[in-house]
Amino acid sequence: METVERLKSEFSSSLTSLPSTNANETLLLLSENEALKKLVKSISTEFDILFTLLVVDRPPEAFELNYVFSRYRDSALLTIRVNLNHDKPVIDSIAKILPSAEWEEREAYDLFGIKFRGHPDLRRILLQDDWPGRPLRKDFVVTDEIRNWTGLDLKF
Amino acid sequence: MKDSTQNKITINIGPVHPSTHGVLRFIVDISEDTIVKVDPEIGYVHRGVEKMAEMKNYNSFMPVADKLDYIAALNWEVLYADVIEKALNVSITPRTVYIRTIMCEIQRIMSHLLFLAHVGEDLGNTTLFMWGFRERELLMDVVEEVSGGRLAPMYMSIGGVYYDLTLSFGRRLLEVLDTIEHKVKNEYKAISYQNDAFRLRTVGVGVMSKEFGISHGLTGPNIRASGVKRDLRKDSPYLAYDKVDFEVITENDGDAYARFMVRINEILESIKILRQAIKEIPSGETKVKVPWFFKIPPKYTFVRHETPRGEAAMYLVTNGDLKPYRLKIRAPSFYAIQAIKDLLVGNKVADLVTILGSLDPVPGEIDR
Amino acid sequence: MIYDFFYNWFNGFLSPLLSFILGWVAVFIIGVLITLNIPIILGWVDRKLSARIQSRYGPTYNGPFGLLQNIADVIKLMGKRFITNRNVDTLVLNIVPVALSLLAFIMVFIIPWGNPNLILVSVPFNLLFIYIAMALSPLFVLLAGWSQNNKYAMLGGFRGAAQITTYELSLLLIFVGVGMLSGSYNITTIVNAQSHIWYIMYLPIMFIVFLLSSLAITERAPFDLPEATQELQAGWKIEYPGIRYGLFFIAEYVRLAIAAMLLVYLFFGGWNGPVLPDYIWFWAKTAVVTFVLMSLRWVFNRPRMDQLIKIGFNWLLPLSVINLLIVGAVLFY
Amino acid sequence: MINEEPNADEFSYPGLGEVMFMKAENFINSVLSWGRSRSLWPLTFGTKCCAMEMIPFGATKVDADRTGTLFVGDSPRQADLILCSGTISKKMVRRLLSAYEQMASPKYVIAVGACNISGGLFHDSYNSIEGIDRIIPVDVYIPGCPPRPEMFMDAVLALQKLIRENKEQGH
Repeated sequence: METVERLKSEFSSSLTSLPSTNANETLLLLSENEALKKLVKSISTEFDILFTLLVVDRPPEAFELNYVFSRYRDSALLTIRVNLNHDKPVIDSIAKILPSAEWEEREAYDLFGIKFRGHPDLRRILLQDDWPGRPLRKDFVVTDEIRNWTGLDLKF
Repeated sequence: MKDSTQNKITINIGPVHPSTHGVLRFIVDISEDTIVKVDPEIGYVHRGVEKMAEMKNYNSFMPVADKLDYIAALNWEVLYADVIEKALNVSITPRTVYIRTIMCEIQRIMSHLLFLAHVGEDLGNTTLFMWGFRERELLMDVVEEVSGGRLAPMYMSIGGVYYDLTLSFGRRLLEVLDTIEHKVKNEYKAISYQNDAFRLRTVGVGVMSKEFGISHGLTGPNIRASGVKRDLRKDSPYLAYDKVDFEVITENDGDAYARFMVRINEILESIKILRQAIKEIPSGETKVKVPWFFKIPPKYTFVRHETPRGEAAMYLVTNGDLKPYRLKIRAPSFYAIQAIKDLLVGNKVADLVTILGSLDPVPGEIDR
Repeated sequence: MIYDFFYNWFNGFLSPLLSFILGWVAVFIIGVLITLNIPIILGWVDRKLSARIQSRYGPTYNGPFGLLQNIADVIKLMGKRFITNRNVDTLVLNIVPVALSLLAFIMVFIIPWGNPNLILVSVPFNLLFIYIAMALSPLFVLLAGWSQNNKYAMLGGFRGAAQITTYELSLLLIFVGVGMLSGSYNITTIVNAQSHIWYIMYLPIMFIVFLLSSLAITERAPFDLPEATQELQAGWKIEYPGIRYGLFFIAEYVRLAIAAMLLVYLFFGGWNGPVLPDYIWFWAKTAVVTFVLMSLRWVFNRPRMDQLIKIGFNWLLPLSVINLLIVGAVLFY
Repeated sequence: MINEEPNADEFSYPGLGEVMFMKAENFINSVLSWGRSRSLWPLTFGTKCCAMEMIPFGATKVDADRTGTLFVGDSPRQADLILCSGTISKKMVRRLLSAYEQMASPKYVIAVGACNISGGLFHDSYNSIEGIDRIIPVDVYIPGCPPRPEMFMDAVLALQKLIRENKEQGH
């Protein structure tokens, strides 16, 4: 695809192509996290929708963020993969560029604890504010204590 | 001019409210009956489905996938089965392909009928509500005849379907489709889309431009109502959609009425697909042997389908174990509710229910 | 007049003062019985009718054809615990349902029931009294909305007051038009004036206006915006549990019945009609009108608040004025 | 003597007035429980799949209105019965509790569906409550995942029977 060629020439040092197992998908690994915002800005004219944001927790090395972009013209997919430091998962927010990313990033913050710099409204989205822990992390084990916790102070 | 924020009232709608289509919550700031700010809050039926997928083996997750979107359960079953089959490199038999297509389309009609019913209820027209459910029951019976279940049928298995179609299925389905086509074209017309009181409430309400819909990631009937000709069944055909003849329904206005009309016409289009599929269904096996416990080698598998609410996708990450390493579920309603906070501003507070209903969200798949 | 009948009957064997008191007591008891029975009967009809339109059965388990259903509802509502929120104006909160059903009671008192003699207490200008009883209700709706300390209730109260006030204006103009034609504000005179030609021939537009206005004033769907379930839960009734909630049904259904009867009296010639006796004519007409008023609820969805007010002020009010002017001009020449 | 006379200090036969009072009380109680049982207005606390079967329960085919179960759809204040269905998540618990507390006594609870009774399919989830009877008292349980609309009817009739026989006083 010409977009991929253009991106590769633009971000030559930090962008590498990976083989993808899915049809129509182009998989690119971005090694320089700071360049994400610029990259998204440059592809947002071509790929107009952030289809989904897949976060994979791979302890102890990294959080693997897969930004899956799609477009309405055809069924082409473009996946940008970014690896984050597991101890300090911080990355730039792209919610200002693509409004559809806003809640996906809030969800990643809620369930994984990944912080997005410059996000307009970074709060928990699915769980309540006093919920203990980040449930989708691999080190989070569903114990009886968690299952019995109601967040209420009930006395019978 | 007076500052409009001075006489601002904050009202809380939901999570238990008759018109929120489940348990959504909106914290709405209104000023003189006009909405100035909306803060949707979701997560009231968050069950941690993605974590549960990591705790169960592949087959045991099927009933959970069934209950993600309880209005279009069969579509999600097909999607999940498809993801696992893609990852396993299992190809299903031609008869299964057709059975799944038929089931997906039946579910689409059921889902859209429920949508019509709910819009009727939101606008205070209880009769449309009851009628929508009356016609939905007919299809429920057909599904029940094949699968034994009504709402959450658990009909798809990995590698096929659990039971073959019954002998009377085709005849019975065609009868039901005739009834529904007649009712949608006549009775529903009188009470909803040709009714002046109905048009008064929906035409020009919640207008969503093409650009707005695209940038907010809306898919399915919601974006088709804004004039974007985008349907995964046509664009990247899966199942038997490349073998049947149908059209992608679009409307240009992008208001609540257009979204309603897209669904009405999609019901008729689905009836067309079903009639063809019933005629062309091949005979043969309905199952491919897949063991109950199996391992999938490390890979990323991405599959997306067109559910009644839009483009749903599952991203499966495996690591050679009996369980998925990570399963990401992309729910189309999630994006619709995300868009609503910009869409509602400037509308009247009474239009909140109209716009929300016309986007057809399901909390089950939003919260997962 | 039923009061006169009782007075004369008691006066036959009792002193005038005692028969005066007993006459009023008897009339009062009859009025209360009628007021309480209207919601029970009309509520049953409403539920059955809605069920048949929606291809259901409606109540069947309680009594024959579910006739005892609403009695069960009333018993249940009376047996509920009397709870009141903190931070509400308790006095106002409790006065409103009583006051609204009292207004309904007054209307029952002064309207003729299908015959000029079948009237509990005859009042010279009973049409105007009925108008006043209807016109007072937005005050109580507003009070109810304000007293509950609830935002839904307050919005519902504002909506209710605005809606009823808007449509009362057209209603008043209709009454004036009818009064001009017949030369009286007494329902008996109005009906007798229609013995040759019904007023719907003179006031066709006003009939439509009255139909819509009466729906709006009775706050029934499609004009049930103050209590729109899907928007405001129960609107200004939201914090009323138990029998206080039941009292609102009295107000609602009595006003519906009065509206249907007024439609018959003002536009369809009341008890006038050939061959058959007058009470058959009257009740047949009332049944048809009630049926129409009720079934409108199940066919149309509700408009928005601004649209409702717009309909009232931009269409119904000017149309009423035009019709009134035409009538005035015709009568003048 | 085998049958000893009861001591007058400890026991006395009720007087006529007392008997009349007790009879009247019984009569009023039976009328009240008849009314209560035949007019159960539910608060539809539906969160998930079961809610989608709760609506057909009120719609054309099963028609809850036959038994007087009128879906007024109003606020909890006017409801007598919570039809609590679906998974109750940890975020939802306090809403359930406050909805329950807003209802006027006597009030009844029907727990609908496996998730609601015991956690069901989602019992090992980190965010669901394993049974609402940990939070509020439940009168009738409807099993199933999801239950059929006819089962809702059965449950309402069972609750009506319990109320009429004074086995269930409400809360």
